[in-house]
Amino acid sequence: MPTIDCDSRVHETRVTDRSELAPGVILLGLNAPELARATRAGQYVMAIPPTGEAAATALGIYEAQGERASLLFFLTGKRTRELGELRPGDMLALTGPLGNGFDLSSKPRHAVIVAGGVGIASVLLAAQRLVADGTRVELLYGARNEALLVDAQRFAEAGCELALATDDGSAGHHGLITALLERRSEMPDLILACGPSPMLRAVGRIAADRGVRAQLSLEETFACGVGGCWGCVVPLARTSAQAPGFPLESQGGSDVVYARICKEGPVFFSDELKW
Amino acid sequence: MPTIDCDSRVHETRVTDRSELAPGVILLGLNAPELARATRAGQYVMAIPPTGEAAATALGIYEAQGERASLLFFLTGKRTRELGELRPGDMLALTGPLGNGFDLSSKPRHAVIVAGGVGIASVLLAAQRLVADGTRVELLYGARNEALLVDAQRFAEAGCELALATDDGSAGHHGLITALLERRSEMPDLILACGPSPMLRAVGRIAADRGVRAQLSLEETFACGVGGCWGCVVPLARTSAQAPGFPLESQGGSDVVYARICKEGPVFFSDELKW
Amino acid sequence: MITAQPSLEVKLGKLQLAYPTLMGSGCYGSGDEFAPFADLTKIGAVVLKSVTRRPRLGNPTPRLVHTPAGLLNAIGLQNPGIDWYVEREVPKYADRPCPLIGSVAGFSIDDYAYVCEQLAKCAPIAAIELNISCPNVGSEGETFACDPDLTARVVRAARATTDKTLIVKLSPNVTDIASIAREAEAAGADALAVINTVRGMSVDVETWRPRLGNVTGGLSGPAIRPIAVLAVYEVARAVSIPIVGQGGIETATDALEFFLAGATAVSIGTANFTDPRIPERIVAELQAYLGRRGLAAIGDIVGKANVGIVGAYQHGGDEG
Amino acid sequence: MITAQPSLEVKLGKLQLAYPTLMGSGCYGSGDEFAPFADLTKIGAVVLKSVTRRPRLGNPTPRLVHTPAGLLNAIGLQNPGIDWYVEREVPKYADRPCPLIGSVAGFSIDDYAYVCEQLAKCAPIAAIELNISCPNVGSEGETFACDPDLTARVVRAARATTDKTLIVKLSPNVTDIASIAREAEAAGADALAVINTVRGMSVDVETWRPRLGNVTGGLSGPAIRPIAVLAVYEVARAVSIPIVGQGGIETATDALEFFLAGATAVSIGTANFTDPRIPERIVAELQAYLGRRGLAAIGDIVGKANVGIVGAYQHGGDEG
Ligand SMILES: Cc1cc2nc3c(=O)[nH]c(=O)nc-3n(C[C@H](O)[C@H](O)[C@H](O)COP(=O)(O)OP(=O)(O)OC[C@H]3O[C@@H](n4cnc5c(N)ncnc54)[C@H](O)[C@@H]3O)c2cc1C
Ligand SMILES: Cc1cc2nc3c(=O)[nH]c(=O)nc-3n(C[C@H](O)[C@H](O)[C@H](O)COP(=O)(O)OP(=O)(O)OC[C@H]3O[C@@H](n4cnc5c(N)ncnc54)[C@H](O)[C@@H]3O)c2cc1C
Ligand SMILES: Cc1cc2nc3c(=O)[nH]c(=O)nc-3n(C[C@H](O)[C@H](O)[C@H](O)COP(=O)(O)O)c2cc1C
Ligand SMILES: Cc1cc2nc3c(=O)[nH]c(=O)nc-3n(C[C@H](O)[C@H](O)[C@H](O)COP(=O)(O)O)c2cc1C
Ligand code: FES
Ligand code: FES
Repeated sequence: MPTIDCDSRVHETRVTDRSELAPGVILLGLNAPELARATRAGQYVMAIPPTGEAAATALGIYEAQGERASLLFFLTGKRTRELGELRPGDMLALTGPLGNGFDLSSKPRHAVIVAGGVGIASVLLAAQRLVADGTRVELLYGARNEALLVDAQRFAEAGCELALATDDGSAGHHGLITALLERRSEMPDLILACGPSPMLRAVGRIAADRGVRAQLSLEETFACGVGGCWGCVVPLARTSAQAPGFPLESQGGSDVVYARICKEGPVFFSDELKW
Repeated sequence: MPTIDCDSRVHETRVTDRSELAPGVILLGLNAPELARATRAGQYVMAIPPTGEAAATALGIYEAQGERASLLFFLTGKRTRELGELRPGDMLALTGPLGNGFDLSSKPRHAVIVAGGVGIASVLLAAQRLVADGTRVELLYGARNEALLVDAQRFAEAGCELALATDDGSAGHHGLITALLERRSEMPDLILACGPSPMLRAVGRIAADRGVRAQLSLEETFACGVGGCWGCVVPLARTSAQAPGFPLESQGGSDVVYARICKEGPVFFSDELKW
Repeated sequence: MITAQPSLEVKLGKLQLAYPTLMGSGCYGSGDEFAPFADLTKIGAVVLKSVTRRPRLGNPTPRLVHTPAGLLNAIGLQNPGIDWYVEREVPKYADRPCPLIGSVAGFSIDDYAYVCEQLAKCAPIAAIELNISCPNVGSEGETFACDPDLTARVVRAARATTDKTLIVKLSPNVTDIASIAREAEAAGADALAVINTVRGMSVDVETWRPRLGNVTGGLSGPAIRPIAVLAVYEVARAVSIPIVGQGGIETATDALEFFLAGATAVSIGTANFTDPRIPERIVAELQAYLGRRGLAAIGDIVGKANVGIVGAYQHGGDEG
Repeated sequence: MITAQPSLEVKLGKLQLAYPTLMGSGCYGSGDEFAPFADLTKIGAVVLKSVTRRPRLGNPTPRLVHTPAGLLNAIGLQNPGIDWYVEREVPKYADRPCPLIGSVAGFSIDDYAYVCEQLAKCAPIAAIELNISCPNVGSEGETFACDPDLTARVVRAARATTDKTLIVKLSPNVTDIASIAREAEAAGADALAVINTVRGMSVDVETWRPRLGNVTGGLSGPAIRPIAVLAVYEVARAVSIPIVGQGGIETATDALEFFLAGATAVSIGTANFTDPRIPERIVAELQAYLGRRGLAAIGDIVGKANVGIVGAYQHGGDEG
C-alpha cells in the first residue's frame, strides 16, 4: 500500500454512545473530531487502557464522520472487556489514525468486500467511500451465527449489496463466506478482505487462482502499534514493494522479509504475502 | 479474644445499594442473610474480586441486620477500586464472617470506642450491640477532614455520644482523636479501637498509662485471611493468651511470638501486643 | 455410547492421587483452614507448610506485599520445629479427607535428614517434599537449590531416610534449572516441584524503606506464570521423573499450560488467596476439557506442547 | 523564596543526560516512531534497537504474547546488520531532539568488538549499550551475561574499541547477578543496565503449541518489577558505577523504587506500549516528588532505600 502520511497523534476523546450490537459485541461512539477528519478507510487506532493496566489495544476505525468516530469490537479478553466498561461521558485516549489503509485509488467499477466476524469493523469506511465514488459494492459477510452478523443492515443502507454466510446456517449460506467468493463466475476489479487469518488466506488463494490480487487487512498481536518494536511482522516476498526499508539482501539468506503489520500494513496485497 | 466459633463459608451475595458517602468512600449494601445472621461485632470478610484478578480484600462488616450486610471502604488501590465499580444487582462473593471480634461479654457500664478513618467500618456493630445492652457508649471519631467523618450521624442515631476530631480542624477537635482520650479524667470500663496503627499504638499507650487495657482491631496486608499462610502476623508477648497454639519455647529464644491477625485477631488486647 | 469420565488420577513415585492438583506449601495451612470454603475431597493433596529442625520465629513484619499480578512474601519459615510438630501437630491431621505431603526445610544436610526421618515415621504424612529453594531465609537455605552439588548431597541424604515419595522443590533463581533437576533425579528424587517463588523486592517510596521486613521476598502468582511454564518445559526435557508444575495457576487453562509443558501434576498456591473455590473449579474444567477432546486421562496431554510449525511460514535458522 | 526546579540531570560515564529516563532498547524504535505522541525533548535518551554484525531476519511469528501484567517477546534481533545500519540508518538519526544510545548484540566476542567499533565512529551515537543478555536467540547470545568470564572478555573487547560511554546490559536469568556485575565493572563498563527480560514461555492450550514462534521469549512489564528492583539493589551493593534500572516501570512511583534501590537512571520499555505519554508524565512527577520533599536533585535519593527498622518490633536473627 502507498504509505499514508496522516496527522497521527494522541486524541482525548469522550464516549458519546455505546450499544451492544450482539452479546459481547460493542459499538462505542466517540466525540473525536480530529481523528474522524484524519482517518482513511482501513486505518486503526491504539486504544489506551482507561485504567492504565495492560497494553493498548489495536482497533479498526469503524465510522468516521463529522465529530464522530466509532469502534466496533468483540469482548475477547481483559483489554476489550475493560473498553467495554466505558459509558457515555467517560474519556478514552487513542493514538491514531495508524497504518496504511486500503488503496481505493483505482476507482473500480465493481468491488467485493469479504468480511469475517469482527473484520466487519475495518471495512465500513471503505464501503462508504467506494459507493460514494460510484463503485458497485458487494459485501460478503460471514460470522458464526446470525446474531453475530452485526450491523449488516448498515451496509445495505450505505448502498452495498449483501451476501451472508454463517457457520451454523442460521442466516445466509451455511458454511464459509469464502465459498461465495469462490463460486463467482467473474471476479470484480477490486477485492478487499478483513477477518480471521484462515479466511484471509482463502481469499488470497482464490484471488491467485483467478489471476487477481486482493487487499487483505491483517491482524497480529501488537505491542507498540507504530513500527517501533518489530513484534507484529508477517513474511512478504523479497520482491514486495511493501517490504520495509531494508535492502533485501540484508534480511538474511531467506527468500522472505518480515514486514510490520502495524506500519507497512495492516493492508497487504495478497500476492506479496508468504504466510 | 475468645475464639468465635462461627459458621464461616463462601456467600454469594447480591449488591442491593451503593452510595458514595464522601469522595472515595463507598458504602455497599448486600443481600446476605446468612452472613448477616452469623456475624458478630468486629468480624470481617474476604471479598473475592469480581473479575478474578488480584487477591481477595479484607473488609470489616459494617452493618449486619436481617437480610442485609454492608461494607464500608475507601478506594485506596486496585482491589477496592474494583469493588467500588459494583452496582446494585451485581453479585459479590465473600468468605466470612472471619476472625474473632470484640469481646463485649463484660457487660460494661461505660464504653469508649475510638475510630480513625476507615476504622469506623469495624465498630458500628459493637456500638449497636453495646447500646442495646444498656451500655453508655461514647464514640471518639477522627479523620483527615470533615467530609471524611463519614456516617457519624448514624452512630448518634444508634444512641452513641459523639466526639469528633479532624487533622485540619474542619470539624471537632483540631488534631488527633487520641488527644480526646488522653485528656479524659476517668477511664471507661471498656475501650475499643480501630484505625491506623499509629492511632492504635497511642490508644494502647494511653490505656497502659492509666492502668487499663484496650481492645485494638488491627490491620495488616492479608493473603489467605484464614490462618493458612502466616503472612499477617503481629508480635505478642510470650505470655499472651492470644498467642497461637505453639508452645512458647518453640518460637525461638525470643521474648515475643507472632500471632496471626486474621486468625488470632483481628482484635487484640493492647497490653499483649509487642509492636 | 456412554463414555467414562476422563481420569484425573496421577502418580508421583508411589503416591497415587485422585486429582492432579496439589495445594502449594505455605499457601493452604494444613487444609483445615480452608475446609469451610473448599471441598477437600476434590483436592489431589495438600503440601503442608515447611517445617525445620528447630522452631523458627519467622521474619519480621510486614511479610506480604501485593505487586502487579503477583504477591511478594517473606514469611521466613515460621514453625514450631519438627519435634513439637510430629508430637502435637501431625496427630491432628489424621482425618484429613485428602493426602498430606510434608514439607521439609533446613540449613544443613543433617537438618534435612533429621526432619525427613522424623516426618517419614508419621502415618498421616503420605509423601515428603524437600524445600531446598525457600528464598526468604537470609542464610544458605536458598543455596541448596542453586548449587548442583549441594542439591545432590541433600537429596541423597533425604532419600536415605525414607521410602515414601520424595519430591524435590527447585528454585527458578538459577542460571540453568535443568542441570539442578538432573542432579536431583540422579540423587533419588521421585518427583520435582517446579518452581518455588522468584526472588524480588519492593520499596515504599514514601518511607524509603523496603516493604518487606526481610527486605527481599519471593514472588508468586500469575506474574511468574510464563517463567514457571518455561522452567517446567526445560526440566521435563532434562529428567524422566514426574514434575509438579506451579507458579501462578488460577484457571484450568493455566494448569493445562503446565501439563502441556511437561508437568504430571500441578500445584495451586496464591490463587487460593483470590478465591478458595478455584481448585475445585480447575478440577471440573480439566475434566470437561478432556471430555470435549475425547481424551481418557490427564496423562494423555502431559508434555505434548508441540514445538513444530507455529506460523505457516517457517525458516530454518536466523544466523543471518 | 523561589527555589530552583529540582534537577533531574544524571551522568552515565561521560554521557550527560537532561533527564534520568531512557527508552528501552527494542521498545522505542529510533525515537521517530513515537515522535507524534511524545515530546522527545523530555526524554533522557533513546536506546536504539540492538544491531548485530550480519543482517538478521528475526524469529518466526508470533513474536508477542500478552501475559498477566506482562509481555512475552521473541523478536530475535531483526536488523539489517551493522554495515547497512551505519551507512543508511544512523545518518537519519542526526537531528533527533534527544541523545541516542546504540545497542550492540552478537554471537562472538569478535562480532561485538566489530559492531562497537563501527558504531562508535558514528556522530549521532552518544553512547553504546552492550546487550549481552538477549534471551530470544537460540544460541550463545544469552550465555555471555550468564557467565562471569565471558562477560569480562566481551566487555574488555568492547571497551577497547571506544571511549564513549559503555553501558553493559545484564540478564536476570542467573544465579548471582552481583558477580556478573562485578566482572563487567572490572572489565571497563561505565554503567550497567539492569535488567533485560526474564526468560518465559506460554502454551496455547487449544492448539497445544507454544504461543511464540521461537517457543521461548523474554518477559517484560510490571510483572517483573519486583525481580528488577531486587536485581538493582543487589548490583548497587556490588559495584560503584551507575546503574540504569529497568523492568516494569509505568509510573514515577515505580521509577522511584529503582532510584531508591540504587539506580542512577531508569529505562522505560513496555510501558510505552500502554501509553506513549508515560515517559513525560514520569519526568513531571519525579520533579514534583523532589520538590515536595525539598530535594535538589534526583541523585539525592539514589540508593537510599533504608534497610533499617521496618516494623516497630525487630528481632535479630531467626535461626531459632
Ligand atoms: C490492526 C488491527 C485492527 C483490529 N481491529 C479490531 C476491531 O476493530 N475490533 C476488534 O474487536 N478487534 C480488533 N482487533 C483485534 C484486537 O486488537 C484484539 O482482539 C485485542 O488485542 C483483544 O485484546 P483483549 O485483551 O481483549 O484480548 P486478549 O486477552 O488479547 O485475547 C484475544 C484473543 O486471544 C486469545 N487469548 C489471549 N490470551 C489467551 C490465553 N491466556 N489463553 C487462551 N486464549 C487466549 C483468545 O482467544 C482471545 O479471544 C484488531 C487488531 C489489529 C492488529
Ligand atoms: C481485618 C481487616 C479489616 C479491614 N476492613 C476494612 C474496611 O472495613 N474498609 C476499608 O476500606 N479497608 C479495610 N481494611 C483495609 C483493606 O483491606 C485494604 O485497604 C485493602 O487491602 C486495600 O486494597 P487495595 O487493592 O484497594 O489497595 P492496595 O493497592 O492494597 O493499597 C492499599 C494502600 O497501600 C498503599 N500501597 C499499596 N501498594 C502501593 C504501591 N505500589 N505504592 C504505594 N503505596 C501503595 C497505598 O497507600 C494504599 O492506600 C481492612 C483490613 C483488614 C486486615
Ligand atoms: C505466603 C506464601 C508462603 C509460602 N511458603 C512456602 C513454604 O513454606 N515452603 C515452600 O516450599 N513453598 C512455599 N511457598 C511457595 C508456594 O508453595 C509455591 O511454590 C509458589 O508460591 C508458586 O506458586 P503460586 O504462584 O501458585 O503461589 C509459599 C508461597 C506463598 C505465597
Ligand atoms: C518488544 C521488545 C523488544 C526488545 N528488544 C530489545 C533489544 O533489541 N535489545 C535489548 O537490549 N533489549 C530489548 N528489550 C528489553 C527492553 O529494553 C527492557 O530491558 C526490558 O523490556 C525490561 O523493561 P520494561 O519492563 O520496561 O520493558 C526488548 C523488550 C521488548 C518488550
Ligand atoms: S506492533 Fe510494534 S512494530 Fe508493529
Ligand atoms: S492472612 Fe494468611 S495467615 Fe493471616
